Order: sequence, then structure tokens, then C-alpha cells
Amino acid sequence: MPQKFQGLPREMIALRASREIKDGDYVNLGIGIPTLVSNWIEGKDVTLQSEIGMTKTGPLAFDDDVDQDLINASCQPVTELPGIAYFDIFDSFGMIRGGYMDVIMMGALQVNGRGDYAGWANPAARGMDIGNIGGSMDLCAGATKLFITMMHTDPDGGPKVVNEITFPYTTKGKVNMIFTDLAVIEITPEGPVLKEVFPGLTPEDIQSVTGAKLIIAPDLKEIEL
Amino acid sequence: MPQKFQGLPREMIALRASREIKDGDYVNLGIGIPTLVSNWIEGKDVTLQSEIGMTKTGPLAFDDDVDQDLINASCQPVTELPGIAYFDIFDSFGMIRGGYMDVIMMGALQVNGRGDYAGWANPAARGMDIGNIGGSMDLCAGATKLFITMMHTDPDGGPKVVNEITFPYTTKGKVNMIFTDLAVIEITPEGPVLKEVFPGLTPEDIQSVTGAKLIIAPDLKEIEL
Amino acid sequence: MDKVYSSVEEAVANIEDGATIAIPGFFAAGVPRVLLQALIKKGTKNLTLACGCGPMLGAAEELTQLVKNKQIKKVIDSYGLYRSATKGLQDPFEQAVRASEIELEVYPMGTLAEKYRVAGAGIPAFYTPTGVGSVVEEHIVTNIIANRKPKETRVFDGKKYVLEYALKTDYAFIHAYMGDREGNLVYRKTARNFNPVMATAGKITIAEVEKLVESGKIEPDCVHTAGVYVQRVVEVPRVSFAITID
Amino acid sequence: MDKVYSSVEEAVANIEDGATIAIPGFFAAGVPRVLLQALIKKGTKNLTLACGCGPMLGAAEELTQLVKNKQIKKVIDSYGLYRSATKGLQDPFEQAVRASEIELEVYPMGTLAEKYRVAGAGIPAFYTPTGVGSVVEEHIVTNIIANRKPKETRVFDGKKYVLEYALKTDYAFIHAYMGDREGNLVYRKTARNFNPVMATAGKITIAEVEKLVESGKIEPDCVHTAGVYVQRVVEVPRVSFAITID
Repeated sequence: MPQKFQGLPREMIALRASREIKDGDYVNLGIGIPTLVSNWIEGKDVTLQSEIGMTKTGPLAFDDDVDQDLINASCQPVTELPGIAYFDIFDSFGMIRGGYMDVIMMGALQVNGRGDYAGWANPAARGMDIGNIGGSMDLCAGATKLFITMMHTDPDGGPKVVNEITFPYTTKGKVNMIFTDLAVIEITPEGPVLKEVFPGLTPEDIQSVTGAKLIIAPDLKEIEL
Repeated sequence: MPQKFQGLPREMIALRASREIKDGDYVNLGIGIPTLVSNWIEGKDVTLQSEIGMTKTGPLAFDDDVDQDLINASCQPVTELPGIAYFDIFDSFGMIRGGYMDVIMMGALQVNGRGDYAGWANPAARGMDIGNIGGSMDLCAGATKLFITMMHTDPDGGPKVVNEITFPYTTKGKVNMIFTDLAVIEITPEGPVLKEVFPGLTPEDIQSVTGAKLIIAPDLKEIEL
Repeated sequence: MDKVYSSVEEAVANIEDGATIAIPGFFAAGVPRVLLQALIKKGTKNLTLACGCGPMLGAAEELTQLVKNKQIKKVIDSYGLYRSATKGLQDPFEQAVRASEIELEVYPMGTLAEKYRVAGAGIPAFYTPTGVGSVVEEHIVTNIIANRKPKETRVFDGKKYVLEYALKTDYAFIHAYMGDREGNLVYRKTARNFNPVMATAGKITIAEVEKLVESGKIEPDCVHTAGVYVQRVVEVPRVSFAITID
Repeated sequence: MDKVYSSVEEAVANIEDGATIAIPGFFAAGVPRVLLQALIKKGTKNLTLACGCGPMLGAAEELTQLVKNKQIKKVIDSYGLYRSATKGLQDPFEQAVRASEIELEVYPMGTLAEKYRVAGAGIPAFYTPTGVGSVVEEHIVTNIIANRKPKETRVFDGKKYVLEYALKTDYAFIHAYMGDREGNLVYRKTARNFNPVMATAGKITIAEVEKLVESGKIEPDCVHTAGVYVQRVVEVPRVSFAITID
């Protein structure tokens, strides 16, 4: 089944999500769309942490700037910003679990309206029920604010904001907001609240590609970039 | 009560104990007579660890060589040997608990024949039943070989190698050998074995100032320095 | 983010009565004495000083002043008393402990180190072999009898261990040789000791640095404490002091 | 003590079949590839590779060779499979895992980091919030169903935690930028990652260093791994490799 609606390109999801990052924040960006968020923080006084063991990670490195001893947690060559610090992996995860990250952004396979999400194993695609946990569960455990950035539906057009999670959980009850190509959804104690929609789409359009029952925000607006 | 027998001076107890240290050993020396052992390891390929956070601790520093940022765990200014490394306190105690020290030497208030010892609190002298634990219990927990160096009797002539420990325990069942001014005693599953005596003294002399019942080694000999 | 404060007074200004403050230093080495002096000046009361190995013996003048001002409620340490019982008898702090006016809670040094480290690393509790065979395995060791709460033990693979808990503090005072504006810190020789673990244990970590440098001036592979752990940085003069605790 | 070996072959000579070896590296960074190549040459069988974050994806050629030689019994990792399921389908290692010929035991990365760290520090077990709300809290996550042993959980202050255990290994292979004859090591940038914790986890720790220097040539305040943890040091050429794991 093809995608029902055309929405934001991945880079623009990242731009929208980047608006939630404030001066002074320490931020960890997961693999996928979250990594693209780093393109949108220029001018902000933000420190990127990479769980491989550094703070003040700089932009991607190319050509002669590539140093095989300097990669981010997505295995991409990166550069140094002034004030960069390197540290051991246990220190890196100490600060992650210890709550020192102000904002954590992750991709997901499925999220539900209670703030649970699944992102580390896709038994259907992999042919087994284990996969790559990586640092995702540690990042969730220590998260102050946990944001999910992802496409609103899977490659077959099926919902990723679901009523019930069917893939192996990464964490439960920790997600604060979801940023997709079609919408911005906030997880509240009452349920998932639709806060912003892609220009031209109605709440009904969004609900039609969403598994979880959405609450429509009284001040619902278009996604502003 | 004065001391019944005259034995080795403290420096010579340290010398005898130092004979147990072999090339390649990592060694931690406690406060008191153990610290003096460091005077007798020249020429040996031995690494001294100080729990304050260094390996390859050098000899004491004097005059212009004193650096207030470079002290050993007894708060004495020391010097650096080639290959010295500094580390954090949790790393220091990680290697101590983790069993990386080949030899640990400690002073004691009381030791018994089962390898228990007391060294951190003297309620009689202090007027309370708490005192300074310092790193002593960690050193015992991680010890491969735990040696006690001390005077054979207390300042009043009372035994320190006792039948029953009356001061607060530092550890139980961990002591391997005891080096005093009068004797060398090995703790074995059968009990404390008198291995060496100060020249001129008999096993009966040693027993007369010892609380624990001593087993006399078949190859009993004089303390050799 | 620029975390530099212009004075130690400003850096400690909002510390409230009743706060728990981590105080690093191993006897005379690496003690945040200038911050302690600011705390005396400010007169904050009812303090718990969470130490590692006798930093207040290294900062004896500051300790005596804090005791005389009745600012201290409790001290946590592995080595809080003078080695000499005779000297201790004349020490105002030890007198207050003996009179139960100040609580002294005692742990093995390595257990304390780990209690601070795990506090910063999101780990609530751990098992350690240290203290087994002593009163440390039975209850919290303190001069205040009512606070001697029992401890748990557990056997793994035939060996007994004690369950110990994370020790998070409201503040941590840190003494570093060098720091940059982001709060990245470098310590010197054995003055490092408890500073890095306590920097992670404090909810608010305040670092006094002998040398303040611009960000980018510290060799990134040689940073001892990453700035993420440090909320306030203040430059202080290097203080000379006697190296003795006897 | 001089711990230098003259060749990697000599450094790995006594590794026996069935050994568990810690392999640091975070994808392509800091992987001890020359030691891995010596292990392939030696042909040691029945190995357990205790990893942290996909070092064998960074050393893909070595992994494929080890799988083809049937040298691997088990891999412990947080990220042991290619990101792309399509690529994974063609990967001999993943095929062996899917066929249950090789066991793959999976932990969260920070849990693994701590398992190695506490192993070297004499701590048998610790509680962590990581994995709560997932299968990680329920049992050991592995493709071999019979080995899915249950895990304990416990609530502290109203929050749930998982009990995890130390992971001590027979050997640790370490990749360092610089080392001296005593085994003091310095890592470079993000090639540090799991190397320091694994250096403490190995009963025998073997370090390949790109630059061997005399004792005293490393700045003592910048030593990352103290020589006490390292039993063997061997100088190796710097290996260049592709930085990709997709």
C-alpha cells in the first residue's frame, strides 16, 4: 500500500523537532532522523553528546577532515567543537542514565498513546525476535525529555502511532512528544494530543493513518517550520 | 607494664616483611610500619600503589621536591617514578577490590589465630566505638596476600596476637602472615604457626606474650634479615 | 554554555540551610578550601558534609570554624578523626561528635567512592565485598545510635557481599587545577582523588579552578571531568597549606 | 615490569579453546583488529566474544573469517547485527545466529559497559533502571531459547530496577594509541570507548598499541588505563579501515 498523504521530508521533521531544543541543553540524538537534527542547531548554545564518548560533537567530517578515531554513535566521521571532551563508555552511559541529558531524540518502529515505544527489533523483517538494542534503553532510562522523530506510517502505509505495540518494547511510558512528517503529537496523562498537522491535512486525515485514538488540541495548528 | 622482651626496631620489622615482596608485584602499604617497607624495596621491580590514586609512587619528598598536589595515602609528600600513573579514587579502589594488588601490608591493633584482625577503632582510647576505617576494609576485601606488620605487644605489654578480638573487626579470615618485633607467624587452617623468632628468644618466650595458642613450626628458625 | 561565576560568594549564594554538600579531597590534597571559606562567610547552617577521606583534617581551620559557628549537622567520611586519639581529644569537631552534637557516619573509603560514582550514573545500589566480617556489614556505622539502620547482605557464588546505596548530594564543591568555561576540568596529580566522582554526585556542582581557560584550550583527550557534570565555575587563587594530618 | 611482547602471535599464543575474550571498539573505532587477525591465524575454537557496540561490524572481514572457520561459539553485544535487515540476510554471522549455530546474547549498551567495569572493580552485581519496560527486565535476551534465564527486579524509592551481574572475561584485547612498557595506555578520541572498561574486565589483558614508548614518556595525569590492568603489550602498525557499518 502506498503512503496515503505526502508530508514533510525527513530534514523538515528534524527542523521541527529541533525547535524543542533550548540554549544550554545537553542533547543526545539517535540514529536516523534524529541525527539530521544536528543540521538545525547552528546558532544555538547546545551541546551534543555522542554515547561513543564525547560532548561538543561537531558537524560531519568529509574528505581530508575524516579521522578514523573520531566518529559519532552512528559511525559517521565527525569534527570537534571548542570545549569538546572525550570520555570512557561507562562515563558516557553514566551521564545518560544519571539524567544529565536535557533532550533525547530517537527514531521508532511503533509508539503508542501511553508513551511506550518499540525501536530495537523487528521480528517480521529480521526473522528473529532479537536485534540491536544499542544505547536506546539507557537513553530512555535517563531521559528528562524523550522525543520520537519518525515517518508517520511504515513503508507499507501502516500506522506507526499505534493502539497496541506489537514489536519488542524499548521502553514504557517515557515518550513526551512525537514528531512525524504529518503531525506533532504530545503524550499526556489523558492520551495522545494532536497539536500540529501538516498544512492542508485535517485531524480526520491524521486519525485515518494513526492507530491510537487522538485527542484534538483546542489550539490545533499547522506545523510551523 | 613495660615490654617483656626487646626485639627488632620498627625499621627491621619492615625489612623482614619486605622479603615477601617479589619482582613484578603490585603492592599497597598501609599507615605505620607498612609505610617503612617502602625503604626496603630498592632494586626490586615492584610497583607501589597508593589508594589516593597512583601507581609507581616514588620515595618521600623533602624540601624543594615537596609538591602539595602529590601525597601518598598517609598524607606524606612523595615523588614520581618513571611510569607513574594517576587515576580517580573509584578506579583506585576498583583495582584494590578487584584483586589487582599482589601484596597488602597493614598495621593492626589485634590479630587472632584465624586470620581476623582489628585495626580501625580503639574504643578504649577514643571514648567511642567508631573511628577511621579509611581504605583498610577495601584492601582486605581485595587482598591476594594480606600481611600484618606490628609490634608484638601493645604499649602496656599486653598481647596483640590474641585469642579473641575485642576491638571492632576490620576483616575476618583474611590475614596470611604476621610480622612483629619478636616473631613471624603464619596463619594456617590448623591455626597460627610460629615460623621465626627474634634471636635469643624461645617459643615459650613468644607464647608468654601471645594470646593465641601458637603451633611451633618443625623448621622454626631465627628471624633472618 | 558559559558557566563562569565572578566570585565564590556568588557561586555559593543560593545554598540553603540543611543542604548536603560533597567535599572532595584526600587529607590535604584537592580540598575545595576557598569554597569552604565562602560557606563559612555565608553562615549556612545545618549542613551535611559528604566527604571521602578526611578533607576536613586537611582543612582543619575551616573545620574548626564551621564547628564553632555550629554550621555542621553531620559529616559522612571514611577517615574523619585525627589519627592520634590524644590530639582528637582536643579537637572541637571530635568533641562535638563525642557529645553527639554532630553526627559522624563512617564508611569504607572504596564504598564511599562507589556511592558517589553510582549516584551520578543512575545506579541506585550495588553489592560490595568490603566490610564483610566487620560491623559495616551489620548496620550504618554512626555515633548516633538511633541511626544505626541495618544493612542487607547477600551471597553470590558462595561469597558474602553488602548492599550499599548511591549517595547523591545537593551540591558538590570541586577543586580543579584547570577548567574551561564549559566546565571541563583537569586535576593535578593526587589532588584528583574524590573530585571526579563527587562532580557527578552533586545536583549542583560548583568547581573552583586555579586556572580558568577559554573553551578549546584543554586537550580533549585529557579532560578528567566533562563539563556536563559542572554547573558553576569560579577562578580562585592557589592556596598553600601544610601537608599533615597527624 | 616490562610487559612487552615481540609479536601479536606470541601475545596470543596461550589462548585456549573455549576462552571468553572481551573485544572493545564502537563499530569501526578502537577495535583490536591486529589481535583478532592473530586469533584467526591461531585458529582457536569455541570462542565467546564479549563486545560492547558492534566492533565485529567494524571488523567485518575478521568476523566473516572467524565464522567461516567455525571459531565462534557465542557473541555478547548490544549491537551485533547490521542495521539493514536486507544486508543482514546475506551476512554469514547473522545467518549462523538465525540458525542457532552461534549464540547472540544482547544487552543494553550502558548495562554492558557497567558489567565490564564492575567486573574489574570487585563488584558482583548492581541495579540499573535500563531495560525496565522491555524484555530486558524479564530474562537474558538471546537467540538460544534455553538460555533465556529470568532476571531479578527490585523497586527502590518507587522506581523499578533490574539486577545485572559483573562480566569478567578470560582475556581482553585492547587497542590503544600509545602504551609504555609498564602497560600504561592512552587512547585517541572516540577510539577510547570500551577499551578502558574491558582492560579491567580481562583476567589477562593484551594491549596492541600503535606507538610503544619508554616508561616515563606518557604524561602521568593523562594515562587512561593504568598499567596494573595490563599484562601484555605489543606494538602494531596503524590499520586503516572503512568507516561504515550500514
